[in-house]
Amino acid sequence: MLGLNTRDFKLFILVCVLALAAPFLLNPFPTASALGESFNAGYPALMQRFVIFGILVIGFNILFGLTGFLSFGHAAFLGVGSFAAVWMFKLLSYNVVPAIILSVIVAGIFSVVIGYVALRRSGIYFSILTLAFAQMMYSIAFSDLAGKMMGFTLTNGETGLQVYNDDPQILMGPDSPTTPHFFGLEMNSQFTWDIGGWSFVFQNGYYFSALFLIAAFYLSIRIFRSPMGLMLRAIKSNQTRMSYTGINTKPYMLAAFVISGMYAGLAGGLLAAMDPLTGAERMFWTASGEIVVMAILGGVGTLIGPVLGAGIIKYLENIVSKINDSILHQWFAIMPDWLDNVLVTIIHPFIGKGWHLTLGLLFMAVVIFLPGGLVQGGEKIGELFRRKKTDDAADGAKTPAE
Amino acid sequence: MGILEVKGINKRFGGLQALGDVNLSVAENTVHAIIGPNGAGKSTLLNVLVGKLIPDSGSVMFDGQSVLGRKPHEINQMGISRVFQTPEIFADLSVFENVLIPCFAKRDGSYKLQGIGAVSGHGDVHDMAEAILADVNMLDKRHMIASSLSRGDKRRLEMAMCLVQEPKLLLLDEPTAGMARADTNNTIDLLKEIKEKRDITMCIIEHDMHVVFSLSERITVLAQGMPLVEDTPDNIKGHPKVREAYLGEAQV
Amino acid sequence: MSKSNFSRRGVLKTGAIAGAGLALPTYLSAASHTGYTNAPTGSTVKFGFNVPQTGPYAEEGLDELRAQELAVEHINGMGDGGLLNTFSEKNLQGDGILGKKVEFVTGDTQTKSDVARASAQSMIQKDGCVMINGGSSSGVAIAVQGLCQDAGVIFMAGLTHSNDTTGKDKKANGFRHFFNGYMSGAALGPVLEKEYGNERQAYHLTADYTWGWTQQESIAASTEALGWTTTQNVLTPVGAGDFSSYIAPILNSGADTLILNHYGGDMVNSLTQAIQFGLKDKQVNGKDFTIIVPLYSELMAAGAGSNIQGVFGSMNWNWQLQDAGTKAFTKSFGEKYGFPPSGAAHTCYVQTLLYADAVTRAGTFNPCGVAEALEDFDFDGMGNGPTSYRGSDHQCFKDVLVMKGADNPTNAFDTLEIVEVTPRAQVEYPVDHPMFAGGDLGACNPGA
Amino acid sequence: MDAFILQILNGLDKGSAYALIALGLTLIFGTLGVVNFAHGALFLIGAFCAVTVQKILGISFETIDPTQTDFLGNPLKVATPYVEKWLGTDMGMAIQDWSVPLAIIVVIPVMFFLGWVMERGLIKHFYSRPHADQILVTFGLAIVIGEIIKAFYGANPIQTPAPSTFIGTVDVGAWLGMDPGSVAYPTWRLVYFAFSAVIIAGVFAFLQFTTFGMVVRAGMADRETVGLLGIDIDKRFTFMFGLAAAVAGMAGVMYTPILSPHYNLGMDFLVLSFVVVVVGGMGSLPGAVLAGFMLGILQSFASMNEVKALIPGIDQIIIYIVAIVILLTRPRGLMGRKGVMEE
Repeated sequence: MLGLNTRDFKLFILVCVLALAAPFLLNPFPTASALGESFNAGYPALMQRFVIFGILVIGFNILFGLTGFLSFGHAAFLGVGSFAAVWMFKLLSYNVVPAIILSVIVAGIFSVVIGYVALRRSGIYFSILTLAFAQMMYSIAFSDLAGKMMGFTLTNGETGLQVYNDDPQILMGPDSPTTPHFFGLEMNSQFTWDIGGWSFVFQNGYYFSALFLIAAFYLSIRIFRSPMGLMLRAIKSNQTRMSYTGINTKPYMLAAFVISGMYAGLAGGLLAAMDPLTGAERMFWTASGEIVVMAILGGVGTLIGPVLGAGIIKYLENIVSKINDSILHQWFAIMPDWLDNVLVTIIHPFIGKGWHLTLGLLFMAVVIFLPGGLVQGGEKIGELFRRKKTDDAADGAKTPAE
Repeated sequence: MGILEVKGINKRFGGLQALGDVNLSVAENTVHAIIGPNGAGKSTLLNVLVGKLIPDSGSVMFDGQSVLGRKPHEINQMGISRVFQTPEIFADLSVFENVLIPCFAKRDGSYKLQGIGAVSGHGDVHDMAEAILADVNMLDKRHMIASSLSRGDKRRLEMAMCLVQEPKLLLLDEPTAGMARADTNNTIDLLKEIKEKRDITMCIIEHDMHVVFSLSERITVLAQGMPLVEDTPDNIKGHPKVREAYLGEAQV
Repeated sequence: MSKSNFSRRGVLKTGAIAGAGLALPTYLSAASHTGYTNAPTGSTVKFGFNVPQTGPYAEEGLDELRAQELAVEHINGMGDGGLLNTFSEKNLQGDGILGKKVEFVTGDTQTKSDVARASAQSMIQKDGCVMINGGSSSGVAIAVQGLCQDAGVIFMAGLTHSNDTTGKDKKANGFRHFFNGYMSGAALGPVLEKEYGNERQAYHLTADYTWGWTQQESIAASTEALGWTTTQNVLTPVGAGDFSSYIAPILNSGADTLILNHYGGDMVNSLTQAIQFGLKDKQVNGKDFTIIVPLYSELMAAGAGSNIQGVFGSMNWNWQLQDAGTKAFTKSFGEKYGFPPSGAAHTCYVQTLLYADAVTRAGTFNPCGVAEALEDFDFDGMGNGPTSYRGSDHQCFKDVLVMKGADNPTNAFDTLEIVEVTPRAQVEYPVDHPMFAGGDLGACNPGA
Repeated sequence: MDAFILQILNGLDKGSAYALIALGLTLIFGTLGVVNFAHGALFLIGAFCAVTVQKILGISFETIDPTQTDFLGNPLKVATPYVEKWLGTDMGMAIQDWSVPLAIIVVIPVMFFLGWVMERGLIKHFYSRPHADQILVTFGLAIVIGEIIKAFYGANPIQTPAPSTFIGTVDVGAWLGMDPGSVAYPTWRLVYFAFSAVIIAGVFAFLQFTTFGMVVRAGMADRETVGLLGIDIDKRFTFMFGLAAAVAGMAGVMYTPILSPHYNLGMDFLVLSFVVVVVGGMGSLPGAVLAGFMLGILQSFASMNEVKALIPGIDQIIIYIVAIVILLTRPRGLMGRKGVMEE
């Protein structure tokens, strides 16, 4: 169906369901309960980030997962995408369509140039080249060096670029919305459904991004299964044989790099469309590192892994970092005082301001024990169950990594 | 005029003369062996032929066109395929996918950024790949991951990947290195079969004289980067210079 | 390792508040037609304390958090009441705000705009906060201020010193209690003139981002007005670590004064390194070489150690002031945490109280009502002397402190000494001052 | 002229810091074939060894002085370090003053031990894994180490001054026969430079002239062959890891008076040290040293006002420009070997 085989189709449907039903799935606990206050993640801003970073990492996975080329500067494309989108808001109007189109195009142009140069080297030399380009772009944006050279504000430095009331906005009519919108459909307007102790929020912006995620995911399956996907995996497997098979690997690599850069640009454009402000820090090397971490955590080279990885990191960043000691004390309030204090003391370093520690440990554990990421972990658990059920160990050949 | 004409090739690595004034002419549709003791420059010569190394001087003409200065993939597209000493295959991919790639290369040239159509949508390529797998009796292993194949099967897979491109010239770098006698004989049979079935020129580098004499129609002997003799197998067998070069190396 | 010594009583109280929250869900969204975002319907109201808990300003952020927790305690009637006792307005009775107990959520900005906005969004969308308070960088403050404007909640800016926050990036829903670069310049000017005369050659090292630029502009303007010459302004990358290659050229540049427009770790490093290069012991143009750090903070002073001795700078507030408000706050904070509060802590504490007071005066949590109550609001007793929030740009006007690194500090907390309390009149500026030009406050946005 | 000499000095000084960090990194890569993203964290641990020594020497007991009051008006508690009580005030203060050099003695065994633990406990299991995995697991380790340090010492930079003997400047200009005072350079930075030079020379001499070093070098070139000779190369490589950790740690200790250490220091140096190593050529010791000095000097010159006037902001991006240019013109860095880290 849709040109996918059954297995891929199932996966695609799963992602569609996850994306569309996220407001329910991410709000499992009643809103006002202690668990709900701590662990519910179904509010628009975070759901948007889940899908937008999902798109970003899906794109990154097309490069790293298929070809094995580890780009340490991918956040730069996210950044230029955002800057392009905000400039569209400033110059034209708050309509997101030109903004997103331009962000993809600009990220594409940057990735053609950087990819063309960086792909002349491989291995760690490629990684360092991408890192160097990205850090350069970060510095230029952070101190607005390009703007200074040209005599106007291009990135607005560390403060970040945002829309001011006196910006041209030439397509802006008198009744045009003053927040990002899709032909009048405002991104930040929402509908809340209160039922029982739950309240579910359905926001235009989230669903707009979710549709992009679904499209991006579909496209990524098609690329994985296409002859080009095959070629890219072959490049990862054996470059020597590739060239002695008469195949010029450069165009394939560049195509993968540019596609993945454009995915990042799309993600950047969407970020700006959800929240019309952008800054240079989006391009800092640690942001690129975070993309790598997301991909690895979920499972590199798998289809669904990137979405999972992005979700987990964003969840940790936004949920675990907000848990503080008084919340812990509430949880353990039924326990004796001493036990309460002991437990809180033990957990304390890993929550709130210590969420980086949790992330670091989780990440190490995944790299050490599950090189295939959480997807591999899921497969292992799934296998265990299947064994128990059917006791049919002789499964024969495993299907190749997807 | 042979299909491959090598004239006056020189290659130095620092102070070492790896190839000195090498001439070689391989006639179309023959099997030509290049032999010589270790360090004779056989591998260097092969690397020059496939574009991995650029010689300091000399010319390499294939099918009337110069090979020099072209990238390996361009040389392959001219019709030269190479089999390596340790099989170079796509270890992470399935056997079938391994064969698909040269099929695409054959059909689409150096590169063609395909749309997002599924691989299975390309029926012609599919059939081509299935046919060659059937040819080398590996159809039943099509779903296996290449790295899990036996050494012999890896060799056959690599051979299949080269043959499916229907090269005019097949370069074989010690195709039986490290093989047991039985496997070696199988390989000889396989190569003979290939030769019988299609119009193909082969150029073999080989240590195993049993293989060389079973297959080749002409032999070039290299020693210390210089071409020593070129002749038919029968004449090479008793040649005193060859004996001298191989002293202690191998029984001739 | 921070210890967690939570008393049973405290837990029960919080538990009770949480229990009260259960009865009536406070989670409301913009679409609920209450007239404004997150209108509290239950017996509680939620504040969002958005401070850096990781990254370079984490310590500052944690101090802000302490102060904010203290403010909530005081508003809810726990503790000794702190500044509520000295505040010139007496609307807050220690029973919460408009009869609602105050709860709060905390978030980590990491001193990154994106993260700060994500955290603020979560506070607004998930936790239902009506007000966001805190922060430790101008870039972040401007980013979050814009967000709060769009979302329809009040933003109290925390530590932000850039002119832009209430200049070209000012927003109707945002207020700033902290002073700014212009005020630092205006306050330092006369003191510098008195100490160092009218003929100085000043060499600026400036952090290459928005805050650095505006502070440098402000300081250069005010020192040039004294007759000083600005010989050179060198922009340095943020987080450079080793500033030696920027400091070395100063030695023979003919300058006799170094002005470090750096903050946080950059300031600690550049000051330490400048002193290692022997700048302080130098004689140039027949004068002793001088270093000036226009913006001081306690944590920077602690990081720079003895290097700050004799170095002039400015501050928004310091615990060593002798007015009743300062004393009350220092006592209240000091007894709870065991050390005196930082200026950042004071700002965040005062902002929380001022917001609470504005709500009671307005009789509503509606940001438009609150903003109106805060605009052109005059008050006293909060440690800064008579203070006013200007309605036209939402900048707070009050006395500014000129500080000097103490020559003989007796303990870890009095490494800075107050040289002069610059009266408010001297640091005031018209709303259309060129350094603050280009912005548009806009109209207040209640959200829904 | 004096400005020029000052920038050369700065460049050498910066370069020696870069070279010293990069040296350990490339040593680990060259011997063990492991890309260690936690190397910056080793530098960080070293720096915090100095902080810890300073803290330990400052452990105090409190006496109440009723004549003074603290900020709350209560009687002041006066803290006196135990070393001052036990060894007398002068001696005690002198020891505290020398805490950074003392930390060097502490840091060597500590770092050797930590390096040994890290290699045996974690890195060992990653020899056969892809380089990407090595990068990732050590990156995770770097995060964890940084966070642990933050949990103990907070996020604020901690002042760790050099001994008072080394505070102040040396008149380098006078040595060169220029006007006195025209080129004054901080004493501690000269100490740091000399220290780096000694350590770098020591490592080279160790590898060049000892049997142990020869075996290691042989192992770097061809691990299997050396293994076949019946030499337990693994043990030696573990030792090399400890050595690299100790070098990083000593670099960290000596750097603390120049840069007040904070928990993120490791990450700040990580990118830079990788650029240095890659520009020098992965696994090449002389390459790392050469690249370190080259980048240090170039960065110093790029920071000069005259240069910045021509190209604003060049000082912020020079390192990356150099890295890109070098990698494009010399595919394997300045002195890299072929086939290393290119898969």
